[in-house]
Amino acid sequence: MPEFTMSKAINRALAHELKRDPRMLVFGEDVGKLGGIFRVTDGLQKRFGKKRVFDTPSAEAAIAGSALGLALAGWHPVAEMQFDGFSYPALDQVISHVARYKNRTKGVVSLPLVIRMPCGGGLRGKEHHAESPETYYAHTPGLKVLCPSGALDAYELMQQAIRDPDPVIVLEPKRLYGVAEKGQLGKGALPMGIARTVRDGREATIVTYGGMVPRAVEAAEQAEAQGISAQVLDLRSLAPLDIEGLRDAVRATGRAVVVHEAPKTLGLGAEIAARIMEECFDRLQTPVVRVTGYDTPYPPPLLEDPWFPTVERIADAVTRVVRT
Amino acid sequence: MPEFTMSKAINRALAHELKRDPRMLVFGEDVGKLGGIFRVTDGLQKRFGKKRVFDTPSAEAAIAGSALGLALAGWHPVAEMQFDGFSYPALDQVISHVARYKNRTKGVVSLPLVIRMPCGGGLRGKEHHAESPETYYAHTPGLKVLCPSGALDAYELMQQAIRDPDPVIVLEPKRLYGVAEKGQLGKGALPMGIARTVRDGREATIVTYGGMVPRAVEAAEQAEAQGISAQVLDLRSLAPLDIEGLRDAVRATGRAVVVHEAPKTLGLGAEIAARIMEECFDRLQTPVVRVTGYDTPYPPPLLEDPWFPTVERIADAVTRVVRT
Amino acid sequence: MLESVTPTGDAERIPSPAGKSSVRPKELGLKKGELRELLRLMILARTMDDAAIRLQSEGELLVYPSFRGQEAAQVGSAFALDRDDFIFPTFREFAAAIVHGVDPVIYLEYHRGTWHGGPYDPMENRFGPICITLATQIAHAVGFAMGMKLDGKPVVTLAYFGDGAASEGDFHEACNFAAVFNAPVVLFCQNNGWAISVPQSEQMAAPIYLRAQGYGFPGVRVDGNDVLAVNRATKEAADRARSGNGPTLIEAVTYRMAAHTTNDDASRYRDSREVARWKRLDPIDRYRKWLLAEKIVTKAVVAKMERDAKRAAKALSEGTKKLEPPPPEDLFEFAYGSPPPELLRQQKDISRFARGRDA
Amino acid sequence: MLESVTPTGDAERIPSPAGKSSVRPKELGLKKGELRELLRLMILARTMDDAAIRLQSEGELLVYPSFRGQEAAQVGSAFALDRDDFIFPTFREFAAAIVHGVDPVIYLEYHRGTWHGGPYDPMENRFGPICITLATQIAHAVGFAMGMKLDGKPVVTLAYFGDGAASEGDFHEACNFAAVFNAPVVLFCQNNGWAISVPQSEQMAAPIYLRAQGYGFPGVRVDGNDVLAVNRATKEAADRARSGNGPTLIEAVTYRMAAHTTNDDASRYRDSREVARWKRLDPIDRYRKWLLAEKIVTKAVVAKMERDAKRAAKALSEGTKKLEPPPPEDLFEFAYGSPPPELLRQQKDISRFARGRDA
Ligand SMILES: Cc1ncc(C[n+]2csc(CCOP(=O)(O)OP(=O)(O)O)c2C)c(N)n1
Ligand SMILES: Cc1ncc(C[n+]2csc(CCOP(=O)(O)OP(=O)(O)O)c2C)c(N)n1
Ligand SMILES: [Mg+2]
Ligand SMILES: [Mg+2]
Repeated sequence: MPEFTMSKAINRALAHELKRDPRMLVFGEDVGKLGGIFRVTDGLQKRFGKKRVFDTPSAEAAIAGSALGLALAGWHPVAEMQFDGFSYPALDQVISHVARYKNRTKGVVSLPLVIRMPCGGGLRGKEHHAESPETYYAHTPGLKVLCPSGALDAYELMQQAIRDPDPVIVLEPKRLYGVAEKGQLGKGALPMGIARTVRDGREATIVTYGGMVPRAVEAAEQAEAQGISAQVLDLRSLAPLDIEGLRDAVRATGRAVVVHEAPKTLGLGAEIAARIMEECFDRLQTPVVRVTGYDTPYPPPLLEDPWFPTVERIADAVTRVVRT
Repeated sequence: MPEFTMSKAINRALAHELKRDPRMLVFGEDVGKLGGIFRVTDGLQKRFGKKRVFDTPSAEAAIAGSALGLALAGWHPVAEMQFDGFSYPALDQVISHVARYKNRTKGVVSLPLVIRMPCGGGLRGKEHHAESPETYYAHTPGLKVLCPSGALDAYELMQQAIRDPDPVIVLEPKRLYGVAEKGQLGKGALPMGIARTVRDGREATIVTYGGMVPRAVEAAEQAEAQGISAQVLDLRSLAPLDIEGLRDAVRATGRAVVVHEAPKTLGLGAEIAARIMEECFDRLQTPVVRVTGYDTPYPPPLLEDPWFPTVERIADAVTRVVRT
Repeated sequence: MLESVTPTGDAERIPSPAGKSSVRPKELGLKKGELRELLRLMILARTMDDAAIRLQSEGELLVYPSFRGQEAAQVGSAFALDRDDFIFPTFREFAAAIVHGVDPVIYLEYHRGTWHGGPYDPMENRFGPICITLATQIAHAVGFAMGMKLDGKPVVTLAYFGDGAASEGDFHEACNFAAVFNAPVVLFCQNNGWAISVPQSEQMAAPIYLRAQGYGFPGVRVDGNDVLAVNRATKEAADRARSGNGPTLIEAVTYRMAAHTTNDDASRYRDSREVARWKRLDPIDRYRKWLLAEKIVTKAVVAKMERDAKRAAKALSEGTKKLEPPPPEDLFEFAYGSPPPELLRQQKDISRFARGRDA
Repeated sequence: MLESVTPTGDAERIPSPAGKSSVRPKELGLKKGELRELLRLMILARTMDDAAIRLQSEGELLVYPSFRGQEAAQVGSAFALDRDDFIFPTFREFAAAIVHGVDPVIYLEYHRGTWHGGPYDPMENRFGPICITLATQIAHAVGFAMGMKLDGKPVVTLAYFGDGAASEGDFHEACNFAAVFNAPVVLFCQNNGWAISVPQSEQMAAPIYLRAQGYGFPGVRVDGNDVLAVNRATKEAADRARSGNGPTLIEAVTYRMAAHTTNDDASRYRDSREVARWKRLDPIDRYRKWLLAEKIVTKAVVAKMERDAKRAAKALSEGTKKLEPPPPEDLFEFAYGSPPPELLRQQKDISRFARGRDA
C-alpha cells in the first residue's frame, strides 16, 4: 500500500489537475523553484513550466485580485497564500470581490478559483505562522471553505475545490503536512460539503476538522479505555456546513464536544454549537462543550502545546458531557 | 429636555474628549472640512485645528497603521473608517498589529486608540456601504468592540472607548445616525462591557445590539399585544461579551431570540446562542432562535428591507419560542 | 528588467482651451468621421449624465456620481480601444460604459438600487462590474491582462481609477504586478483633483504619472479635458500593450465639476471660483469650437447630435423608471453556482415573510 | 506641494571593493574613534549572527534569519541615528538592534520561541517589536514620526524593510503618508536581492529608490556593503528629517549571504557562484582592509575587537539557553489592559491542565 504525506498528496492533486486542465495556473510567493515553504508545489514549475506555475512579488492583495482577473479571462487560478497570517492583506479582495463577483453580476460571471494556504499550529510556528483564520472566511457569504484532516482526503478535497465552479478557500493544517497516510489517492471520494464519520461511537460526538481530527480520535480512544463510546465527526467543509450530517450524528448520541484550534469566541465552534442546539435540542442531554484555542493572541511557539486543544482537554470534555 | 441624533451625540463626545485630552487626534478620510459623510466630525477641525483633526489620503491600512504609530508616540488617535466595507483593507493592520501589540510586547506597550466606523444597513446603502463586520473584529483577540443603540448611549460608549487603555472598535449603526433621543448627554453611564436591559419581560429575552435594538423593542411591543412578555437586552459591548448579564437575563426567561443584521453563519448570534446554551442549558425551554441577515452577500439597496431582520420576523420568532 | 522609462513631460494640449490648435487634424491619425464621433459621444455622455442627475433628483435613483467635466477623459480613452478590449471601471465611468456599448439602463440598476454594479454581462460587454472599493479593480485588470497575454490574444485591458484611489495599497501592488508580468494593460487615472473633499495637494506630494518610473513603465500626463490628447495617449498606450511592450500609466488631468455624488455638498470644502475656472476649460465647449473652426462639423450637425442625445436620454429615463428589483428570493440564486441546502432554507424563510406581506 | 526631487544617481561607493578609497577619512565627518567603532560593531554583529546560527543548529533557537552580508547596511544606518531616534525593524535587524542598544538575549526570545518579537521595552529601547508581516511596520514608523513632528521633538524615525516588502501595498500607503504629512522618517530598504526564493528581477522592473520620486521626496541608492556610504546617506536623510524636510528613501544594495532562514535551502533556487561573487564584496573585509590601509586601526586592534565580540557571543549563547517560556497563565495577562472575566475563566482552564500535568 503506498503512503503519502499530506503535502505530497496535495502536490499530487495539483499535478493531476494541472495535467487534466490546461487552463489551470498555480502561483503565489515562492511556489516555483522553491516549491513552497512546505514543498506543496514542489516540482510543479519544472514539470508544467513557468507559464503555468509561477512566483509573484510579495503582494497578497494583488495575488487574490489578479487571480480574480485571470479567472475572468478564462484561466483557472490556484493561488497560494504563504501562511495563514499572511492571507490577511488579501482579505479585502477576498471579502469584497472574490466572494461576491458572481452575485454582483447576477450570476453571469463564475469565479472558479482556489486560494489555498497552510493553517493552524503544531509546528512551533512563530507569530502569524500559526493562525486559524477559518472564521474570517466561513462567515463571508459567497465563499466555500474546505479543510482536510489527512493526506487522502486532502487529495480529494483539493481536486474537488479545483473543479468547483465557485471560489474555494482551502485551509491545509500544517501540523498534518508531514503526517503520512497509507492508501490509494483518488479512491473513495466523499462529495464536497459532506462530513465524514471518522470513528463510530454511541455516547458523544466529537465534532472537529483539520488538524484536530487525529487528536479527537486519540481522545476518543482514551475515553473508550474509560468505558465511554465517542464518535468523531470530521466536518471537511467549513462552509457550507453539512448541517444534516451534523444533526444526524448528534441526534444519535445526544452529546457533543466541538474541537478546533481557533480562539473560542466566534470560532467555528460557536456556529456548530448553535446549529446543534437548533437541530438537536430535544435530544441534547448536556450543553455542547467547546474545546478550542483560547481568546488570546496566538501563543509564542514554546507555549503552543497547552494553548491548542490537547488530547487531555478533549478527553476531559468528552468525559464531562457523558458523565454529568 | 434636549434632543440629540446619534451622529450629533457622537460629535459631542468627540468634541468633549478632544477638549479634555490635548493628546487626542481625529483623522480619516473626509473628517475635516467635510465633517465626515455622516457629519459625525462636523466642526471639529474648525474648533480644534488641522493639527488635531485632519484628513488623510484614501489608504485604510495606513490610517490604522499610522494610528498605531501615533499611539506609540503618546498621541491618542481616534481614526475613522469611512464605511464598514472600507475597513477591510485595514484588517491586516488591525488583526496583525493593533490587536496584538500589547501582547507582543509582554504588556509593556499599551495602544489606547479607537477605530470608529458606520455599520449596518437601513439607509439603502449600496454594496460595501451596509456591512456588518462585527464578527471579523469580535473574533480577533485583543480588540474590544462596542456598538451603541441610540444617541445617549453612543455618547457614553464613545467616551469610554476613548478613555480605555486598549484598542477599541466602535461600530456606529448608520440607521440610527439620524434618530433623535431625548435626554442629557453624559448622565447615567453604564460601565463599558455591561449589557443593558432595554425592556423588561418574563417569557423570552431578545438579545441584540446596535441598529436592531429599536426594532427588537417594537417586536416586543407587538408580542405584548398578543399577550407575550418579552425582555430586550442590548449587548452594547460585542467583545468582550457581558456573559453574566446574558446568563442572568436568559436564565430568568428561559427563552431567547438573538437578532442582528450580519449574516447568520458565524454572526455574533452564533456565539451568543452557544453561550446561552453553555450558561442556561438547564433553564432553556426551547432552542435559541437567530433572526439575522441571510447568508448571502449584502442585498441591493431596494431589497434590504426583507433581508435585514424585520419587526415581523423578530416578533414571529418571539412567538415561536414562547408558544412552542 | 531593471530599467525605467522616463515619463513624457507635461500635459499635452491639442485643442487649446480657446478652441484653437496648431495641429492639423490629419496628423492625429483620426478620420473626420471619428473626430465627429468623439463630439457626438461627449454630447451624448453629458446628456445622459444630466438625465441621471435628474432621475436622482426625482427619486428614481438613490444617489448618482456625476462625471461632468470628465467627458473628454472618459470618451477619449474608451474610444481608443477596440471592441474586444476590456475595461475595468470605478463607479464614475458611465460615459466610458456608454462608449464601450454597455446598455445604459442596465448600467443604472446599480444607482437605482435594483441590483449591484454588474447586472449587464461583463464578459459580453467587455466592461467589468462597477467597482466601489478604491483601486481594487486595478488588480483585476492586471490579472485579466495577464490572462490575455498567456493566451496570446491581442486584447488590451484598461483600468480606470481616480487620484484618490492612487493612494491605496492596491494601486501599488497591481502596478508592480503589471510591470513584473509585463501585462498588456493601460492604467488610466482620471485625476479630477478631488477625493471627495480632499484636494490633490493633501493626497499626494508629487504628480501621479511620475510613479510609473518607479515601476519601470512609461507614465504620461495628458490634459484630461482635451479629448484628442487623451485619445492619442490612450491609443499609444494600447498599441504598446498590444504589441507586447507592457503597461502604461496615463494621468489625465481633469476636474470633477459636480459634487462627489448627488448626496454630497461640495460647498463645504471647495471654492466655487475653482469650479468656475474649470468651467472655462469645459472639454465639450473646447472641442466643439475647434471642430467648428476646422470646419469638421457644422452647427447643424452639432444640433442634430444634441437632439439625438436628448432622445437617448429620454429613453434612458423611461427605461430606468421601469427597473424593478427582482423578487427577494433571487438574493439566494447568485451567491454560489448552486445554493447549498441552508441557503435554500433561508430562501424559503424570506419567501414566507415577503409573500405573507404581499398577500 | 506638487514637486518631486530627483534621486541622486547610482550607488556611491566610498571604500571600493578592493579596500581602497579616493576619499579622505576627514571628508566623511566621522572621527577616527567612530570609524573604528563601525568596524567593531560590524565584527560584533557578525559574531553574534554566527552565534545565533550555532544556537539554532544546537536546537536552542527554533529558526533564525541570518543577516550575514548585511552588516554594513544595518550597522552603518543604525549608527547614524541618535540614541533617541526610533527604529522600526523587520525580522532581520538583529545587527541594528545591537547597535541601538537592545539586549541581544531578550531580542532572541522571539527566535527561541519563548515570547513574540517584542519582550524588550520598545519605548525604552527606541526599537519597535520584531515585525514579521512585510511592510506593515512602515506605517507604524510614519505614524510615530507624525507624532514626533506634532510634538516638535527632534526625533528621527527609521523604518527598515526589504526589497520583497517593497512590493506590498502597505509600503505604498505608508510612503505616501510620509510624503503628505512630511513626516521626519527615513525609509531604509535593504535590498538584499532576494525575497526568499524570488530574485529582484522577478519582484520588480525598476530600482526601488526611483519610487521616491513618485512620492515627492528624495530617493537614493547606496552601496549597501559600504558602511561609510550607508552611514553618510542615513545621516543626510536623518538630518533632512530632523530639520523638517521630510522623508527620504534609501535603497542600500546588499546581499543575503545566508539562506532566507536556517530552515531554508537556498540551493534550490540560487547559484552558488552568485554567492561567491558577493563574498568578494564582503562588507567587513572591505572596510577592515581600508581602515588598515588608512592606518586607522592596527591588526592588534582588530584582533581585540574579535576577541571582545567572541566574549559577547558567548554571553549571548549562555543567556539565550537560559531563556524559558513564562507559565502558560501569562498568555492571558497581556492581551488587554486587564483581562475580561471570560479570559480569567480561560486562564483557570489552562492552569488546571498545565498544573495537572506538572503534578
Ligand atoms: C477602499 C475604499 N475606501 C474608501 C472609499 C470611500 N470613497 C468613495 S469615493 C472616494 C474618493 C475617491 O476619489 P478618486 O479615486 O479620486 O475618485 P473620484 O471620486 O474623484 O472619481 C472615497 C474615499 C471607497 N470607495 N473605497
Ligand atoms: C505580508 C507577508 N507576506 C508574506 C510573508 C512571508 N515572507 C517572509 S519573509 C518574505 C520575503 C521578504 O523579502 P524581503 O522583504 O526582501 O526581506 P528579506 O527576507 O530579504 O530580508 C516573505 C515573502 C510575510 N512575512 N508577510
Ligand atoms: Mg478624484
Ligand atoms: Mg530581500
